[in-house]
Amino acid sequence: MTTSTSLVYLIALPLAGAVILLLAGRRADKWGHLLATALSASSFGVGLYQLSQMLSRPTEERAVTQKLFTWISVGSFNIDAGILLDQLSICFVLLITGVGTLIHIYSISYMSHDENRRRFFAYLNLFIASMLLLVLGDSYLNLYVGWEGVGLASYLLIGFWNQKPAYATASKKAFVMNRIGDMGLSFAIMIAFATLGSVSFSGVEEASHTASQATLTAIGIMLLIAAAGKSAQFPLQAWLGDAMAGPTPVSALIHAATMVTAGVYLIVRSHFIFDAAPTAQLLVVLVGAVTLTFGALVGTAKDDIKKALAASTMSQIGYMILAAGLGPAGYAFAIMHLLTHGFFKAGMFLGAGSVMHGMNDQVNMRRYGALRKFMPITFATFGLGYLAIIGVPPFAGFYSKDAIIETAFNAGGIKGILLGSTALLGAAITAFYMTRVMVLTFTSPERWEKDQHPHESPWLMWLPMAILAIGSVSTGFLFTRGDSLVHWLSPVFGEHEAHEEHFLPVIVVSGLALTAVVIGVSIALVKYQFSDVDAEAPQNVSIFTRIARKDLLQDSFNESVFMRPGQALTRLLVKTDDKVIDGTVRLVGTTAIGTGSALRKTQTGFARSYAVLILIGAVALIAGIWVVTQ
Amino acid sequence: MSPYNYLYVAGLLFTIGAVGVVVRRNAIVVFMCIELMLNAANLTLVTFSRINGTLDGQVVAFFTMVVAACEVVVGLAIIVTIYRSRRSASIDDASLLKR
Amino acid sequence: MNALTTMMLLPILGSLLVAVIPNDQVLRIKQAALGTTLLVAISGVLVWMRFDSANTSFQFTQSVAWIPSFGINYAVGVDGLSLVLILMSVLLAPIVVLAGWNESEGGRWSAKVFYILILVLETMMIGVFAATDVFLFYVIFEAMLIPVYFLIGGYGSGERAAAAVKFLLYSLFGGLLMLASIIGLYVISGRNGGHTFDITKLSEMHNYMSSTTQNLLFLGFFIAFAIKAPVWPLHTWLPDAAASATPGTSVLLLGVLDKVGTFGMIRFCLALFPDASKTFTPIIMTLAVISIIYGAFLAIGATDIKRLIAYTSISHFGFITMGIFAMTAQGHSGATLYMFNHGFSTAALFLVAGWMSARRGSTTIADFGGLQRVTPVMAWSFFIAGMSSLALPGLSSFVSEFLVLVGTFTRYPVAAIIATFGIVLAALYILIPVQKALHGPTTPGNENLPDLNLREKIAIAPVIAVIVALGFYPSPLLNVINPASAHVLELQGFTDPTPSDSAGK
Amino acid sequence: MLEIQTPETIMFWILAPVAVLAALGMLLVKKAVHSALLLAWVMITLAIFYIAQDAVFLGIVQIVVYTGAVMMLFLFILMLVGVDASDSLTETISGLRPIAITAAIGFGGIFVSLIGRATIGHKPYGLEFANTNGNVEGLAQKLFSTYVWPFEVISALLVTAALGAMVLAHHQRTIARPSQREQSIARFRTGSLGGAAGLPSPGVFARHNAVDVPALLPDGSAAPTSISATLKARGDMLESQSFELGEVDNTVTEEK
Repeated sequence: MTTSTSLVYLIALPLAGAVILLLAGRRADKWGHLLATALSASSFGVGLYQLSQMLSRPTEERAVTQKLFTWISVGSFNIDAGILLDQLSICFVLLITGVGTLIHIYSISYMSHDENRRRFFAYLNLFIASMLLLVLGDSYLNLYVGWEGVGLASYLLIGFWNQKPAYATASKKAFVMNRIGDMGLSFAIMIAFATLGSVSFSGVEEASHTASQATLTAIGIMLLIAAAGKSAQFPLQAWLGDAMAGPTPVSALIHAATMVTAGVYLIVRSHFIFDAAPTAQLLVVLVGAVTLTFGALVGTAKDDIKKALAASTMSQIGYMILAAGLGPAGYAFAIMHLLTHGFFKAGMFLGAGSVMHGMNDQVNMRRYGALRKFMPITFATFGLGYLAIIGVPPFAGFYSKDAIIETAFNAGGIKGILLGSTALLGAAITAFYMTRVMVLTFTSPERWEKDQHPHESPWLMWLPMAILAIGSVSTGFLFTRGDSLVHWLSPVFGEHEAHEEHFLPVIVVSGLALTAVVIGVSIALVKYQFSDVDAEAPQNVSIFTRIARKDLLQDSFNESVFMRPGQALTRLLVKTDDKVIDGTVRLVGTTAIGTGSALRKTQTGFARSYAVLILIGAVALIAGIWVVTQ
Repeated sequence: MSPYNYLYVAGLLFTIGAVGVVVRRNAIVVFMCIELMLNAANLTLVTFSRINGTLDGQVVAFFTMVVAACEVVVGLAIIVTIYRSRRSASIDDASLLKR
Repeated sequence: MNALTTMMLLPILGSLLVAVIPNDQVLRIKQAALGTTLLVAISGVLVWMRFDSANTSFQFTQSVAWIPSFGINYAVGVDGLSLVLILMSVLLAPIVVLAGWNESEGGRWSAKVFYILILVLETMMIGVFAATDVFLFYVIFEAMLIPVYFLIGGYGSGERAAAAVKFLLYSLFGGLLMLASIIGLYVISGRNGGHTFDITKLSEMHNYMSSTTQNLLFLGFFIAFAIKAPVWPLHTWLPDAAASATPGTSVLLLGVLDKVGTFGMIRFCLALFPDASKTFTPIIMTLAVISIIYGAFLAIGATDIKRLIAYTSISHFGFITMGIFAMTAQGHSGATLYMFNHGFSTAALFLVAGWMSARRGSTTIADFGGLQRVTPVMAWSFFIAGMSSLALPGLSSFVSEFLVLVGTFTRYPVAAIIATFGIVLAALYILIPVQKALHGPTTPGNENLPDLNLREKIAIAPVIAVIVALGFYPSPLLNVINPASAHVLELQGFTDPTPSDSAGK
Repeated sequence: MLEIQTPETIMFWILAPVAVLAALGMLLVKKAVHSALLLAWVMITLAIFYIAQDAVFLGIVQIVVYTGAVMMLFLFILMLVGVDASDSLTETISGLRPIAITAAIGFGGIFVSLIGRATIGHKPYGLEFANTNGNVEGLAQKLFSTYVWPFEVISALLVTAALGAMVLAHHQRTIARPSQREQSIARFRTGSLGGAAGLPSPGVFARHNAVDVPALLPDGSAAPTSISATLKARGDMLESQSFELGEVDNTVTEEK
């Protein structure tokens, strides 16, 4: 394995930025955002340099490692602070630093009126550093550090405007639900160490060849829980919608492009476990399929543009998880969809931010309309992202999503048909709700208040959007040309025999997918473009719409099943502690005092009553003698 | 008749004295009851001296008398002191031990 | 002169110095106390640097006959375990003095008495960890109660007298049981090779005991330490004491004194009664797991910031106890490191909570709100301390907590799994007060609270620095701890379970 | 071997019940002075018992010390405290008396039955041998040889007790004793001429000492016959209304 000494800069640069900005305080207000952006960009530069180095080496020597120091070493539990940069990581590194830098640039303008902009950039840098640590760690424990680090950054950024109690609650909710996922990761690491004796990727991979099915299934399920927590997959999806409380660039970077895809990374990275544990793999597929439908359904009912996009993110990650669960055939497509999604979803979120910027932070799409005229650049970039996500050829989403649908059909048997159909249905719903977003925002008649003056955003904001739009257009084509990404990643996953027999011919699948898209788009156009839309959400809607608006009752479920019983248990325990446990302790005290005051009553102070006691004592004494001498 | 009969008398006198100590409130009467008990004890000593044929019992009885005399002197002095300050010879009035 | 004895003498000399300074020169008194504790801290670091971590026997030993007719010696010495705890104690002491610069005000007695008590306590903190004579340990163990009793009862707030008495009675009860066990050990040692209180010699006595004897003697020690630690259900003194004491006292109480309990479990329960330890392990593991979950739930339900921190400590002590009785290298080293880290993260939490309540005049969480906007540095300090308490990776507690969990899992998977749920509860019990006190709109009464002043910043900075530094690079401590805990396990006859599914099978 | 002669038996059976009855009476009579007299009788009885049991010396000492000295002391103190005050025999501490009597009966019962069961291991010897040189000589032999040390200690105790009693009974004056002149001035200062004449002698109802003031009847009214006929005839009789009990200032000034 090749070693390098410069990998650490990838993480160290943004981390230094975060530390400097946080420690410098108000002194850094003037230049903090510039420093942060520069550091993020330089990290991207290091990434590009590493890519070029990697390309210059033969395929089997492309992975690089760097051991910084021994982190934890106790008995047989030895963890180095080590960095592993291979073909999989470099994709993420470039996505994170690239999109991250663009979003830094965007935020310079977007956050310019916020007095705490420096703090915001510090958090962004902290996030970039943590995310890089996540994808660059060479063991599950190193990954875990980044894993919780991004959770922290996400918490800080969702709660950036925590003076609003609802936002503070949203950030807490995100952190706690992420922690449930983290618990899964902890379990996975513990099981791996107890059964396989190692927690590094290479060590686990090596041991997994001889490990028992049960062990690997257990680890796989735990990793899936971790992935579900971080990637907002069913059943730990509830936090993502509320996470939109954060500033929009955060939603674009963390809750669309990078952090939420960490679950996909984890599953793909642990391919050696899932490959050998079909049960776990099946669960992955199921979670992916359920979530992609779930997210899509929620997306159809949301009027908040960011929440609609968040639901869409959930759904798209569902696709990725689905692909990741399909085994060697799907890993590369999962990553491909992840990358293309990173571009078009980030672009669309930035577009949403731009719209909000022009509309005085209005997020309700029913109060938008006809913004095409006022924000042409936003419209264009958002539109390109839109075309990409619904899968119109030759935009990026078409390639990546089609590949997933195809792989799903190819999974074989009933499973394949079911998964393929679900994916197709998801594509149709995606087309519907994305068209709805598009139409409501840009093309339908205007429904905003007269005092609003929609305007295009400054160039610092639209430039990143434009770059991302280019990515949305081109990446799909680039990645699939000659299966470049698949080949690039193949050393990581190992060569696998290509599926020669297709369940359906590729062209048929594409045709089906396009048909689904057309159906979805048409329904949406009929419903929103060619008929009037109320500025207020109509209340006399079907029960299904109402349930969808409530995120398919996810919060009610969590509240009634976990939160309220938990609160009741807490109250019960607090009472128990006071009344029962401390009560027992106090009882000892009160018994002592009570006994004392009861005995004190015999001490009347009357000499005669003492005399009686002496007399009784004497009686007892001679009675004793009487008995003994009997 | 056996000399043990003296012991029975002594036992009865002692018991009567003990009851007197408890039931009477006049400190002087209480003191008299104590004297009665001491005398009962002396009677047993003298009787046992006779039964055992040695004079040691009588010597001890003699000592008891001396001690009893001392006790009476001091005790009555205390009663006088209490009476002087409280105008009462009832021992129930001197119940300050309680506090 | 022996390094440890010197370290123990220094605070005594310091307290004499404080004693001769006139009562009205309060600043001089404080400076003298701070100077002494700093000096001790420096000597502690020097001892740490000169410590030979490869050597598993006691180092810096000194033994002077004290009561020869009973075989009692003044005997001190350190191994990796006690060194780490002494280091923690002496590092925390100057921070406590500096952070609680004004804590002695509002007390029943003068500032002079306060600092004399603190300095005397420091001597005892060093002595209790350094003692290698069981009797000496016992004497210091009990004597420590006295300064703490007066610190709580004399300088605390609220129901300070009641809390101090509760603390004292609980501890004395445990101490009594331990004394009985110590006498039992002494008698047994007399029958087998001569009366002694030497820990090394006593650790061979278990060969001569029946299992019943061993179990009973073990229980005497364990209950004493379980009260100190505190393990559920012997914990109720802690919230009262911590809520009533001054923040500095609370730091010493939770950070150092309670560690005597977990330290004693390793040093005495395990080393002296290996068979009994094994017998009782299932029960103790259960209690530890209950402590973890129970403490966490009570922390979630707490409305008083100081009580909340006390309850989180109960949860953390559950982790430490679990790690100790897991009998694996990871569990042991993790537990020892946990003791150190807990000292610092609780110190940070308590000090900041103390400053918060001193500024606001209330310890009720609901009285705060939006502090992040008013007092950013204070809020950040609290936040980082809280993150350390919930074991965020990258901060010191994570390393130890994860080691404990991993170490426990290899031998007792069920306990580890239940305990891991504690990390979700930890997120709740930290984030709820963070949300209520630091986030949200600034509530009336908080608008003009001053942020940390320079002195307070200087006090909190090293604590946070240690928390962060050890999170990324715990090796300096682990290198010291590992041989010691391996030595204990070796004496116990335990080897780590081999990976059940490893390639080598 | 002890042979008890008939006279002793007769003496015993007469005196023992009388002693027990006297002791019981001491318990039950209301007046302390009666108790004291009954106790004196019990003690004399015991002295006779001693002498009957060949303890001549003790018998004499019993009479001299107890009946002579101790009982006199009691009577002195009774005089001091109030000789004719009679005690109320109702119990004030509830439940005390039943408990005390039950305990005492139990005590006496077990005690007597214990004596009944007791065995000394030999027949009673009698003191003929011990008293060969005379009872007093025999006692002296013991007292100044075997028991000399207790004897000395006891003597020390006796001296200490005597001193202690003196200390206790000694009343320290806190103010100088008022002279007769001062007392007289104080009487006039009270503002009442009636008071100035001094207090009436004991046992008299009169509130005034002057001859021209009528004495008061038990109902508080004036008794005209108490005035000399001469004074009455001269008309020197004071109006007695102001001395009737209802009118009189009856606060008692305590003599210090």
